[in-house]
Amino acid sequence: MLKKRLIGVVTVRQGWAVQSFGYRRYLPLGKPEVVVENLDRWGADEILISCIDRSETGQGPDFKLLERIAALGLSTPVIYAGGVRNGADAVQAVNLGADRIQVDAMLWDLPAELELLSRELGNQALIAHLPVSIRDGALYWRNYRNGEECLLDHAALSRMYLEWVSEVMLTDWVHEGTPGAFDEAIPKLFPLEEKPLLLFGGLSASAQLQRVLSLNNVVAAGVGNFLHYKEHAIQQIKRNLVGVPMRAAHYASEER
Amino acid sequence: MTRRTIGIVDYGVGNHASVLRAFQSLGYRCRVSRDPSVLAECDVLVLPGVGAYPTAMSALTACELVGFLQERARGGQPIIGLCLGMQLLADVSHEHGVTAGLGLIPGEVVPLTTVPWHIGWNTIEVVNGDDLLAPSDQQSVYFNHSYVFRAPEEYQVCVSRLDRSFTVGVRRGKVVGLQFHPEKSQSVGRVMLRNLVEGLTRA
Amino acid sequence: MKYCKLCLQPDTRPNTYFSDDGICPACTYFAALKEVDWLERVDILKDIFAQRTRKPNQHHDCIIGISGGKDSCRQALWVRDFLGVNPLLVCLSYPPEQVTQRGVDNLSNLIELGFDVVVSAPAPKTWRDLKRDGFGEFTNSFRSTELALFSCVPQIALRYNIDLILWGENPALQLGDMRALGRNGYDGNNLRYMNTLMSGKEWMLKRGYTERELIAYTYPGVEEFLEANLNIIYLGWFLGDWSLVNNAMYSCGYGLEIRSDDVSATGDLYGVTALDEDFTPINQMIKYYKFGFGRTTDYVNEEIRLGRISRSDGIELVSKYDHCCSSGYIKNYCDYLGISIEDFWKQVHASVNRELFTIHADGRIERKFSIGVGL
Amino acid sequence: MSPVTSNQQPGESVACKRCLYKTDHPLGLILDEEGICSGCRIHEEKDRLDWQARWKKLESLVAPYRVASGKTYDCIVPVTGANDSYYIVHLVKERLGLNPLLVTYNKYFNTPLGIRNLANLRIQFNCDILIQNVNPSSVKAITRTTLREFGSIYWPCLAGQTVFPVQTAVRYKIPLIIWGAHQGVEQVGMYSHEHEVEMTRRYRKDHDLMGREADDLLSIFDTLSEDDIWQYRYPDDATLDAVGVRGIYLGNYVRWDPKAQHEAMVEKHQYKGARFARTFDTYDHVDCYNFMDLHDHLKMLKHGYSKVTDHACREIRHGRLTSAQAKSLVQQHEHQPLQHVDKFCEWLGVEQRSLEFILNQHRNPNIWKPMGPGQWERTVLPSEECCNVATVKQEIGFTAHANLDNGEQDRYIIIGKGYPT
Repeated sequence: MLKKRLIGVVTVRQGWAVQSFGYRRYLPLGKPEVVVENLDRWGADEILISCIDRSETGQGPDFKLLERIAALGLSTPVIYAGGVRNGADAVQAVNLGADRIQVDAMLWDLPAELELLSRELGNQALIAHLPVSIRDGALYWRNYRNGEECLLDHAALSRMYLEWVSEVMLTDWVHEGTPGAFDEAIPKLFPLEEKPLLLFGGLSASAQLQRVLSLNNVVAAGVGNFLHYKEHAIQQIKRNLVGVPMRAAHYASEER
Repeated sequence: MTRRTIGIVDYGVGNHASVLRAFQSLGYRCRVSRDPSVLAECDVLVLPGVGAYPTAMSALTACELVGFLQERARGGQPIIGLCLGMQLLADVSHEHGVTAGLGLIPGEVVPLTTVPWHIGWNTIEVVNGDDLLAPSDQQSVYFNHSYVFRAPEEYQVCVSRLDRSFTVGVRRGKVVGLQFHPEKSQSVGRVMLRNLVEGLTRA
Repeated sequence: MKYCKLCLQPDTRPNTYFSDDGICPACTYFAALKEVDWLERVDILKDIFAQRTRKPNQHHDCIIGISGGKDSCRQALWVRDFLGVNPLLVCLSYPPEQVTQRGVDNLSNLIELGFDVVVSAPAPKTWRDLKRDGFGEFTNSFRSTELALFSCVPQIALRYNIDLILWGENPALQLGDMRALGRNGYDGNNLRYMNTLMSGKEWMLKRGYTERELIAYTYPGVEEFLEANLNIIYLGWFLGDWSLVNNAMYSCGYGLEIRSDDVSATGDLYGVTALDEDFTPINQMIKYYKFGFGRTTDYVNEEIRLGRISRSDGIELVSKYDHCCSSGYIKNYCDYLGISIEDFWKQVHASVNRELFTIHADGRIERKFSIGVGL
Repeated sequence: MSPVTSNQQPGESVACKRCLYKTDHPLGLILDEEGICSGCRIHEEKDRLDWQARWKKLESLVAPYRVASGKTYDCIVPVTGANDSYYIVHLVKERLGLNPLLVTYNKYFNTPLGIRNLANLRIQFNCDILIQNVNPSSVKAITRTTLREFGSIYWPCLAGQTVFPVQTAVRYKIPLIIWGAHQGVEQVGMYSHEHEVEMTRRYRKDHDLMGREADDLLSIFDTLSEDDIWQYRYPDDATLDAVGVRGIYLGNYVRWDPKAQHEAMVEKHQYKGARFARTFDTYDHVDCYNFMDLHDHLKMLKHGYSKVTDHACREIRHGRLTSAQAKSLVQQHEHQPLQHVDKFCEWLGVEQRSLEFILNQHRNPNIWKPMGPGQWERTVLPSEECCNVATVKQEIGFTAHANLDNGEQDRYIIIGKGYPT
């Protein structure tokens, strides 16, 4: 049967893999390709490489990083996010080894482009990313570049051409980096019931992950900072995720 | 020790990088090419593929590879189609209108019925007792597609299941098609690719 | 007390049984060596290694227990450069207070000859306390340290997942400790029954040491050996020219540094044994007062068997040096154990074999037996 | 914590306003909006966290690892003849009451003082120790490759000392490894103390080993073989999981202050420090002829700063140096001439000018401008500082008790006696 997915999220800033806290404070981690290679060995179901400063600086996707990662010959599906402005960017990122593309800034700047991306890559390859927070019981969508927020109702959603994407990632940006702080009301408040959701931001403990992954419209959960505090962090989470259909923890044994 | 050579068909669409690295990490010599003479010398041909069916078929035609691939298949050359590459083996596809495929394995490509796409890790069940895929029965592999290859029962080698089962693996002689991404299915995928190449190239 | 007819080995060594015609086991063994087809024996060893397959990510083919002295240097070089296998050398090193500069230099020399070496060194204070208690109880401060020495190699072999240990000489054959005799000449698995190991660590536990202090003094059980299919093989059985002097000559050619004192200080004829510490002369002297033979006898016996000196010349050397041990070494030994010279001699006198020696009022110990003749 | 960070362009290196580090620090450094770096911010936790409570946490963490039967050791403690080893064993044995197996990887660049300190450590704390000596031909073969490929003479030392304890944990089935402070936390505030980060293979490859594990050194163009590097391979995940290996850092549970700790160990357990030409710190690296010499020079070539800057930043953060005093100490020490290159050349079997040729291929172009054959100049010259270095050193009070050669012959020691003194 189809499994729920545990995604290893690698936040990249100025070429460095970093820990991110509430979209505003960062701590240095290391080289993205070494972090990604490690998540591949740990058996993450997918790896999301999220370059958070590409759109702000208008540099487009970090193709060099994708090339360095492809050269590692890893065999875990990779989602690339960061600076994808148009169809050409998306196709080139896929050619360089990304399996799926996630967009955020494009939803504000050029949402119609999603139709072209879908025609090129198929909407199963596309994910929309919405940083959200809850105020007075409602979801607010944040433009991380300028801090602007708008109510995430059907009107706002209709302007995003989400019919061309297969999945939506909701990030509880306020609680990002705070262990166990993800606001579990977020997936329940999202207006499009049947859109498969990926959740991120403050998800750390297995019990909490188990609860959100048991919601039927939630297909994946992303973990970022908390994967870097212990060895075999992915496997430890999987081991404790009882009752969730997920690939079992895998401990590689290199028979040389 | 002569290492097997894998010819990855380059028709300008799809993720060569990952497929190339996967076979290289298994120790195989690889060629990424659209030149029939180069591809003809390879032990196994691989059709990668991410993206839209019509774009892929027009690219194959433009590179004059359609006839070449059909002739090689008739001649018994092992061919492995991955994801979109599998669908290209079919007679026809209904993605974005109707497009003729390579016709190497009977069947047509149609959209998934009950759900719009099949994304993520799912178990496969090997059917018709296929010897090469048997060791991978009941293992989880990575899917990322919204169309499916509906093939006659005798050409199905493995199926997967959402609310009901559908074909995710076809084979006719030495031509094999897999709907999922073994190059992105970690150790399970590596074992499967090795079994396929070794099995298909055994005399 | 009787002497072997051929050499100067008295029958007082534990677990030693002379033949009916009065020949010691070592001479009997040595005599039998003449007919040995050494090439055939080496082939046995080559086959043993040929059948071995390396475990994944394990590039060592066997373990050799070493101290950095004459035997280890020779064995390591022969195993690597003649047999062409890659040994891991394992060394139990004395604590900083006891090891000599020569000892650490010889170990460094062995490493520089290109060997992988794991050095295990037990906790210095526990080591010294056990030596003091061993001296107090058995007039033998080496009982604990020998147990650590013999335990260290199989302990590491089991943990490093290497199932073949190469050891120097078979104490049963070359030194006559019969109970260590294995199934065939080179099988070492009965090593555990050797006199030194028989006492185990029970006496230490009885004196109040706890298990956690005695990890380094725990010889692995038979079950551990069997479960890991761990085997011990004596290289001495394969090396036809194995001898104290020969091994020293091989190793000196590769940089071995030998003792700078002379036989009158240690009873060590050529100064090629006990290179890594200076308490052995004391232990050999005490062995002489307990069993009537010391370090000089060991040398002389070999020289006699090899026909390099006559039995009568041997008698002169033994009577002149077998009891020798410089007062300076005794002083260092007492300082190390934290006992006075008087306590030292009181303890030694209590262990002197009164059948073999008389102790005069002034403390002088005089031999009752005559070397080579006995009582 | 203060709000969003300042927005400097990638590649351009900006200095922290409090300490001397810049954003091109090899471990990564991030400045906040007030221009204060992540290292200084995390250091503030040392004066904010409740260290009594954190010590209790440590006690409960190690409790399940105590071996009641005493049949094996409670934990593994990596040690050397310097680098906080005394204080670590003091905490593990004297304060936590654990029965550790000490382990050390022989770096072969040992000073007599380092040999003495390690021998004295074993006596003072009465611990068993296991010492790994990899055959020197493999070590030199690796050193030639790492020196050529990425300008490091220290890769084997770093790889050996970070993997031998883990291999020993697996072989001896002793799951708990106890390290001192986490270098990433101490230097650049990579983690908060409250993250209680543990040992990972990823951190080792990424930072300790400059992105290259043992197998990454092999190439079909080089003669380095698997037989040379296999002893530096990390145990695989299945083995680590089967034994339950886990490495913790005391620095997450104890307010880490190397200078104070060393002074306590000098007083209580006769640790000995020594003077260095290239730093004012007399404690951290007395066990190695190269760390504060040729290795430090390479650090300057590749990263544009040397170890004295690490020591200076540490002392600024502990409030024992002002920024100006720190800068003047750095300027006085960082370009002092090397004193032990001849030993390294003899050890590796290379000529000095030939070695310099290799080193110069690894100068960081962002930092060193070629001025002609064999001449380079730093692109960014630090501003001149005017503090009186002598008085500063007098005040901060790092003491030395012996020379590196400890009165013996001045040479690398492979295995030493180290007693008495």
